This record gives sequence, C-alpha cells and structure tokens, in this order.
Amino acid sequence: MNSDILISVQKVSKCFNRGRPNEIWPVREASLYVKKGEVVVLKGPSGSGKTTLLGLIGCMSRPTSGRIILKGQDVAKLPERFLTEIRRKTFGFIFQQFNLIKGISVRENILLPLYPTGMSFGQMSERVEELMETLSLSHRAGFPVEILSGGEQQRVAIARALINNPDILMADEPTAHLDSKLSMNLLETLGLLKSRGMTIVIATHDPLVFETEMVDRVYEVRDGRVRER
Amino acid sequence: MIFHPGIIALFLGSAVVVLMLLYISLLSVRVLRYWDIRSSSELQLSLERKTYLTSTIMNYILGYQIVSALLFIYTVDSLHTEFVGAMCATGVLNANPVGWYVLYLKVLNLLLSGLWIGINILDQRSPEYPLTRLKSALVLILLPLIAAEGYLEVRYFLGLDPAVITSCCGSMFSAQGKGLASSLTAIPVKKAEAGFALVWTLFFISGTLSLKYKVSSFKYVFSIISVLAFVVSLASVVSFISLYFYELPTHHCPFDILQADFNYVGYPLYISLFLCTITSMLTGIYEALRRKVERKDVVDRLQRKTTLSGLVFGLLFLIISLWPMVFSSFTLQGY
Amino acid sequence: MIKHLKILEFALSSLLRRKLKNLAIVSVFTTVTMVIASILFLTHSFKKEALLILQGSPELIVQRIQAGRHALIPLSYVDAIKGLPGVGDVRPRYWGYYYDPLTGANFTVIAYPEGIRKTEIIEGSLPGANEHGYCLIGSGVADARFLQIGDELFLQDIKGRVLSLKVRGIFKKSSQILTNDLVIISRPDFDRLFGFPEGHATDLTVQVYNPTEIQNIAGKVKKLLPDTRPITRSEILRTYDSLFNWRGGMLLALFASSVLAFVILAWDKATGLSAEERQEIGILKAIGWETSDVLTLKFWEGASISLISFLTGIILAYIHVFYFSAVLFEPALKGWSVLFPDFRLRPYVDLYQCFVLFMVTVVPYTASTIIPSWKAAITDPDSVMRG
Amino acid sequence: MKRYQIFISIFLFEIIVLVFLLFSASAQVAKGKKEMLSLKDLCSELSLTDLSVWTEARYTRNPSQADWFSPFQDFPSSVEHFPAGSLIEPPMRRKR
Repeated sequence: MNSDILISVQKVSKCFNRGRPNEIWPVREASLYVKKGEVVVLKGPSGSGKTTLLGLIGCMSRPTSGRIILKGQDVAKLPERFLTEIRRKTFGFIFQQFNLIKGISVRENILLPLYPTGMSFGQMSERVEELMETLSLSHRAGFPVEILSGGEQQRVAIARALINNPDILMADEPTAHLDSKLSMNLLETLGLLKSRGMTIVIATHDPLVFETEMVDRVYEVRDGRVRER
Repeated sequence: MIFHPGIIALFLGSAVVVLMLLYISLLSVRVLRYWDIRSSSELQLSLERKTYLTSTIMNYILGYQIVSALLFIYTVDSLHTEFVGAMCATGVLNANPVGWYVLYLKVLNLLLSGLWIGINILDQRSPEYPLTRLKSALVLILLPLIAAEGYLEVRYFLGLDPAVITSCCGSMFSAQGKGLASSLTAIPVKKAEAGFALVWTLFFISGTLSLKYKVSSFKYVFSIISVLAFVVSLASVVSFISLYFYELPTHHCPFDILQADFNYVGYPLYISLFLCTITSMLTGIYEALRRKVERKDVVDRLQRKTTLSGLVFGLLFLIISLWPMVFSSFTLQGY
Repeated sequence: MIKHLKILEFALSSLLRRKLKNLAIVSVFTTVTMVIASILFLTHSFKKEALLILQGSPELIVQRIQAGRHALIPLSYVDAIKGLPGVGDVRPRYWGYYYDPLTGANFTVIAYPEGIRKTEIIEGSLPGANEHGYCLIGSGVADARFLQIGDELFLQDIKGRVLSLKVRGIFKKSSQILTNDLVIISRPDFDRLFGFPEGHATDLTVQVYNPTEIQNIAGKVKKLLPDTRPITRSEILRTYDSLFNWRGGMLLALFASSVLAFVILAWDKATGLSAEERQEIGILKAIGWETSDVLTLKFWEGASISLISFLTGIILAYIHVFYFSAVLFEPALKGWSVLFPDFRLRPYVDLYQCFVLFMVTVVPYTASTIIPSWKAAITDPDSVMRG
Repeated sequence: MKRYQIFISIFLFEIIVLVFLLFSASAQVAKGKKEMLSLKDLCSELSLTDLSVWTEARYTRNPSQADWFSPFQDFPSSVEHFPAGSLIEPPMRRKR
C-alpha cells in the first residue's frame, strides 16, 4: 500500500436500529481511500448514504463493521472520547447548513473548536485574526453571524473548520445553499486551500463541484455502495 | 429534634445523594453485565455514554461528602447546649451511641469517594476504558455504605433525646473511661509521640524511595504506611496533639480545634491529613492497576503526581500539628 | 486551568444569549436563598442573644403546682429548701401579669428585689427599697402610656381603686428585649395591686453552691416537696434553644416547598432543551467538543448561576435582617404583640449558617441539573449532519 | 475585558463583601459584649427567666415558666397567638 494514503476505508457498513423492524443500512461494505493533498468527491443523489459515509470517515460515528485506517491507526473500534480527540486534531468540517451559533460574533464562532483545548486566549486571537484576514472576514469580526450574507456565513464556516489546522477538510454539500456565483467563489477558496496542500473530501450531487479540474477522484455512492469512477 | 435547620439540611442532602447513587448503581449493574469494549453495538455505546453520568455524579457526591462531613460536626457541635453536661460535639455524639458510627462512616465514605475519583482519573486518561468494571463494582460497594450513613444519621438525630444527661469530652476522653476513645487517651504520651514520629519518618522515607526508584514494592509500602499514618495521626490528635492547641494537659477533644476559639486550626489539620492519605493510597492503587492499563506512561505520570502531593500534604499536616509543640511555651513534661 | 477558563467564558456567553430565561432563574434563586437566609439569620441571632442574656437567670426556680396549674408558693417552703445540703440562698420572687385595658397590653409587674444596683441601662434614678408610690418601667410601657420620668402611671388595683405611681426611671431602649413590658414597683404597692395573700410568693429562686449539683438538688426538692416543680437554668436555656431551632426549622421546612418549586422549575428548564440549544450542543460536539467538555460547560453554567444567586441571596438577607430589621416578613418571622420591642438584633452569623444555606439551596439545584446536562452532553455529533 | 474576568470579579467581590459582613458581624458582637453583660447582670438582678418579646399570653411571655400542655390556657375562646404561639414546639413524645 502506498504510504501517502491518509485514510483507507475497508468494507465499512453502518446500520441503524439493528434488530428492529425499522432497521436500515445506509452504508454497505464501502471501500475507498484518500491520499494526502487530494481532492476527493463522493457523488450521489440525496439519500444515497454519502452523508453517513462522510460522518464515518470523519470519525463522527463508529461503523457497525469494517475497518477505517487513519494515518496507520484503526479507528473503527475506538471509544467515543478518543474519536473526538482524533476528530478535533485531524478533521475540519463544513456542513450543509452552515451550523453557526446564532447570537455570538463571527470571531467567537470561528474560535469554537479551540475552547476545550489548552491554547491561551492570546494564541487563539492571533490565529483567528490571521484566518479572518485570509478569508476576508476581518471587517465582520465583531458582528453576530446571523446578519451576515450566505456567502459570508459559508466563509465563517470554512474558517471555523480550518482554525485547528486540520489535515483533512470535510465538506457536506457545501454549495447546497449558494447560488452559482457564490459556489464559484467557494470552489476558488477550496482550490486555494488545495494549492496549500490541504486534503479535501466533498460529498455533493452538484455537477459544478465534481466537474471542476481540481477534483482528483470521484466516488459514486448509490444505495450505500461505493464505486470509483 | 428534626426541626433543627442543620439537621434538615443534612437529611435533605443525604436523600439527594442516596437517590443519585441508587440511580448510578442501576447503571453500574448494567455495565457489569453487558460491558464489552470490543463491541460496537448500540448497547455498548449507550453504556459508554452512561459512564460519563456516573463520573459526573460521583464528582458531585465527593463534593457533597466534604460539605456534609463539616456540616455534621458543626451541627452536632451546635446542639451541645441542648444536652445537660455536653460541652462540645463529643457529648452530643455520646447522647446517642449511633452518632459515633455515623461519624466513622462519614470518614470512610469520604476516603472511598476520594479514591474512586482517583481511579476515575486514571481510567479517563487511558484510551481503552480499562477500569470501568472496577469502578462500577466500587459504586455498588459505596451504595450500601452511603445509604447506611444516611440511615444511621436519621436514626441518630431522631433518637436524640435532650433530657438525657450525657458525659462530655471531659469525662469521655479521660483515662478512667471505657471504650476506644479513652484507651487512646490512656496511651502514654511518650509512646504515642514515638509511634507518631516513627510512622511519619517511614512515610517520608518510603515516599522518597518510591519517587526515585521504579520498584513497585516501594509504592505498596508507601500506601500501606500512609494508611497507618492516618490512623496513628488521628489517635495522636486525641492523645497529645490537641493538648498543645488547648494548652491544657487534660483536654483531649478532637473536635474543639474546629472551633473559632482555636482559629479553626482543625480544618487545615484534618483536610491536609485526608488529602495526604487519599493521594498516597492512590499511588499504591495505581500500582496495583498498572497491568490493566495499556499506557504505562500515564500511570507513571499520575503516580508521580499522587506521591508528590501525598508528601506535600503530609508535610503540611506535620507542620500544622507540630507548630504549637515547637513554638508554644506549653509542655507536657511531667504528665 | 486555561481550558476551564475558556469553557467558563463560553458558558457565560451562552447564558447571556438566553438572558431572559437565565435572569428569571437567577432572580428566583436569589429570592429563595434570601428568604431562607433571613429566617436562619433571624432565628439564630435571636437564639444566641436569648442564650447569652439568660445565662444570668436563676440557677434553680421552684414553683408550686396546684390542680395542674401554677399556684402561689407558701413562704414556709423557703426554710424547707434551705435545709438541703449544698443550697445557698433561697429567695421569694413576686411577679405577675397586669392587663391594661387602656392600651390592650399586658405588663409584667415585679416587686423589686432589695438591692437593685444602678446600671447604665436605666435612665433616671431608682426607687429605694422601701419607698412606695414609685416605679421603674420598661420603654414599651412608657411608650404605650406616653410616660416620661416624673409622670404618673395609673394602675387599677384588685379592689378597683386607682394606684398612682410616679415614674422614677425608665429602662433604656437598648435593653428592650429584656425589659420592654416591665413595671417594677415596691412590695407594699405590689401587695395592694394584686391583693397578694400573706405569707406567699409567686415562686422561689434557689442558689446552689456547686453548679454540678443543680440537677441533684432539683431532684431532692421535688422529693421533699412533691407539689413543686423545680426549673433549672439549663432547662430554661435548652427550652429556648430548641424553641428557636424549632421555629427556624419549621419555617425552613415550610419554605422547603418553595425550594422544591424552584428545583422543579430548574429541572423543567434544563430538561426541556429547546431545539435551538440541542442543535448548538450538536454543533459543539461535531466540531470537536468532547462529552466531558460539554459536561464542563454545563457545570460552569450551573455553577455561575447558583454561586452568584447564592452569594447575592445571603448578602441581601444579611442587609435585610440586620440593617432593615427584617421588614419584609416582620410579622411572620418575629411574631407580634401590643408591646413589641423594635429590637435591633446583633448579627450572630457565622460560616455554619452559610453551610446550611448552601446545603438547602445549591445542593438540590445542582442535583436537579446533573441528568439534564448529561442528556444534553451525549447528543450525537453527527446529529447536525443528518439535519 | 473578557466575560470570565467580569464574572470572577463579581464573584470575588461578593465573597469579599460576605467575608467583610461576617467579620463586621463578629466585631459588632464583640462591641456589644459589654451591653450584653449588663443585660445579663440585670437578668440575674431581677431574677428574670424570659425575654420580653411576645407579651400577649403567659405561655408566650414566659415560655420557660408556663405549662406547655395547655396552649389555649388564657381563656377558653382565646385565639392562638400566631405566630408567637407557633414558636412553642409540641411536647416531645416519650417512647420507652
């Protein structure tokens, strides 16, 4: 196996409500891998299981069976509290809804992942100023997030995902709530991140996303099964 | 007797704690039956989540135990005016013999909850939940003890009859009396002092050794000596340490030093002794649990911390208890 | 440490985001604490004051009981008691109640003992031992009858005649708690006022040489004179002690229902996590907060609410009781009577009261928040992804 | 200033106020000690046994001298002197 493989998912299945009449298997025996610096797209219609798969890759939940090797360590069987630590150190998430906390400022929203860490307030504000500069949010720093435009909210979400210097950026339908112009802006931002060496995994059904040239590989997800294209 | 504000507060607190403990005991039974760290079933996941509840509640219970022990002594002490012949907490405890058992159980439960929290800290620092079963079993041991404490507390206060003429510390802790307390007093001061000095010397030697060398028997010895030191020190407080605080050769009461007249010196004295015992005992307990835990470095780091704090609190206790012997003009020579 | 500070920072921010709800909780909590603390402070200070003052009451009092009621005691009992070994002086006490139809108040009338010394708590001068027609009154009596030194106090004696007494002295206001309703007159006036039978007293005070013998002597008196009831000083003190404990405890038990109501409110608020709060916790978990971090967050939310409310409640109660004489619940806490001393209590407050208050307010509140905050903390991190 | 700093300042401020109140309480008590002693002397001088607070009924004026077993003792239709009367606890049940 190639040594620059960051994540390798091997025959992973996930089941909800096992043994009950409403048992479902949103992911069945999925296998895929992600290399360092790649942009990988999970493509599929809504309800195909790609969000669940993204959650499994991103250590949000544990699979029912199968192995997930992250940087050489099998994380599929780890207890929740260690998954959290790995998730915090390795992944940055951008959600379909922006999932920002209303009523607090842009700065505080971006800083959220750093609160339960040992980083000092000084270091935190240094990092956040730098990041807001990159994503041109500085003029909005003290504003409550709910008065920002959709594009700005998306950038806040990206900044929050990047604040803890993750290895991998996970994005779930990032363009779902954006018009095509803003979507293009988002893709530019992602391209910029890729050029800096960031690994990116995107779950989407938006052709605008998986047809851009920065995408290295596309997996098609249908009924919980994964096929490389 | 029930409508004393302090007694109401104690009853209320005990009721709350016993209920919470009962709840986590039910959880613990499920943990003991179904815990399987290798499984990724939903049952296992829900059990893992319930361990958070258990440790949260245990943290609160430890906090409660500390407050309630102080409140108990305080309340018992403030009741002394209602009993003929009682001049401090001792007299009121004698008024209904159950009182002593409540006190002993409170001390024991305080120690046990402290140890539980220590074990929990080790468990939470290791990836594989190595001690969860042990912790659950300990909760099940703690439940009857704390419930018994609550029950005896109720029986004690309800059974207090202010018409009873009780003896006070003056006659209780005098050499003529019967029972454990008086036999403690009857120990010749010289022997008590020698025992005290011996035990604490051993304590510091074994502590330093277990800090320096990675030999497990040193750590066990250190823990065992800390328990000995705890017992010997409590006996010594009755036998001779308190005398120096009161500057009276016949006043042996271990509770009066908690009062304002003696600058509340009893609080730092007992608190440092408790902390010293709990942390030193944890050194040995961690040693015993070492083979269960995968990450030995975590054990080492925690052990270092507990041993060091055991030594520091021990030193603190010694300084406080020896202070008046060194700096006051009162001597026990000739008694 | 820094982690806790940061989580505290965030906890405060989320409390402030739900200002109205949390303000409501804080104000209810503060009020409950204040009410309970007022009760405790008041009864405890009252008790302490009573116990200290009554240290001066007679070591042993012997009363006669007739047909189950307190009756006048024959002076022949004096010598009988004096004969007991260990007994010092035995003195008769002459006192009684006088209902004053003019003001509707009850006075306590005492025939003064021979050697009353001048103290700084008396204004004016003292009537001599055998001067009659003079009196020394408590400030409550003076106020009720609008009397000053030199005025006349008119009482109606047992035969309906007017007894006129010139006020020689008035007890100072600072001694109200002990002397408010006293009217101290001479023996001849006392006899005339109440038509006291010859050779009798209200009761006897007994001096005992050895304080450890009091109980013993009391037993011997009871044996010697079976129709008497000896009351020892320590019994009086214990009576007062349990009286005020009972009072404080009973009110506490009554107000425990308000604590309970509050705890139910807090529980309800905490369990009824709104969809918004649930989503917030989900977000936190998704972006890397661990379950124990969320528990810490909830701990700090609860701790900041309860600590601030608790301290504010205690401080307000202190000011209320000792600077404003407990105006808010005066009648309920102190009781009433026509001659009511407007005493300023000395603040006998110590850490013990604070401990008790902590136990009856913060502990139930905290207990009620544990399970709800745990429920919030175990929210699935991927719940926000599933939308 | 950060919120937690404000919070901690308020908290410490309240603690200081409380400690100050506790100390001033004991100072006030100490200051009133002389007055207290003279009250105590007066109490023994006049052989008083009770405080003069609730003067309405015998059992509230002199709780220690009254018969506890008959609360409505003044006259049959006498109303209970609430709340002064409620101060008196019920007699203890003796069990043997």
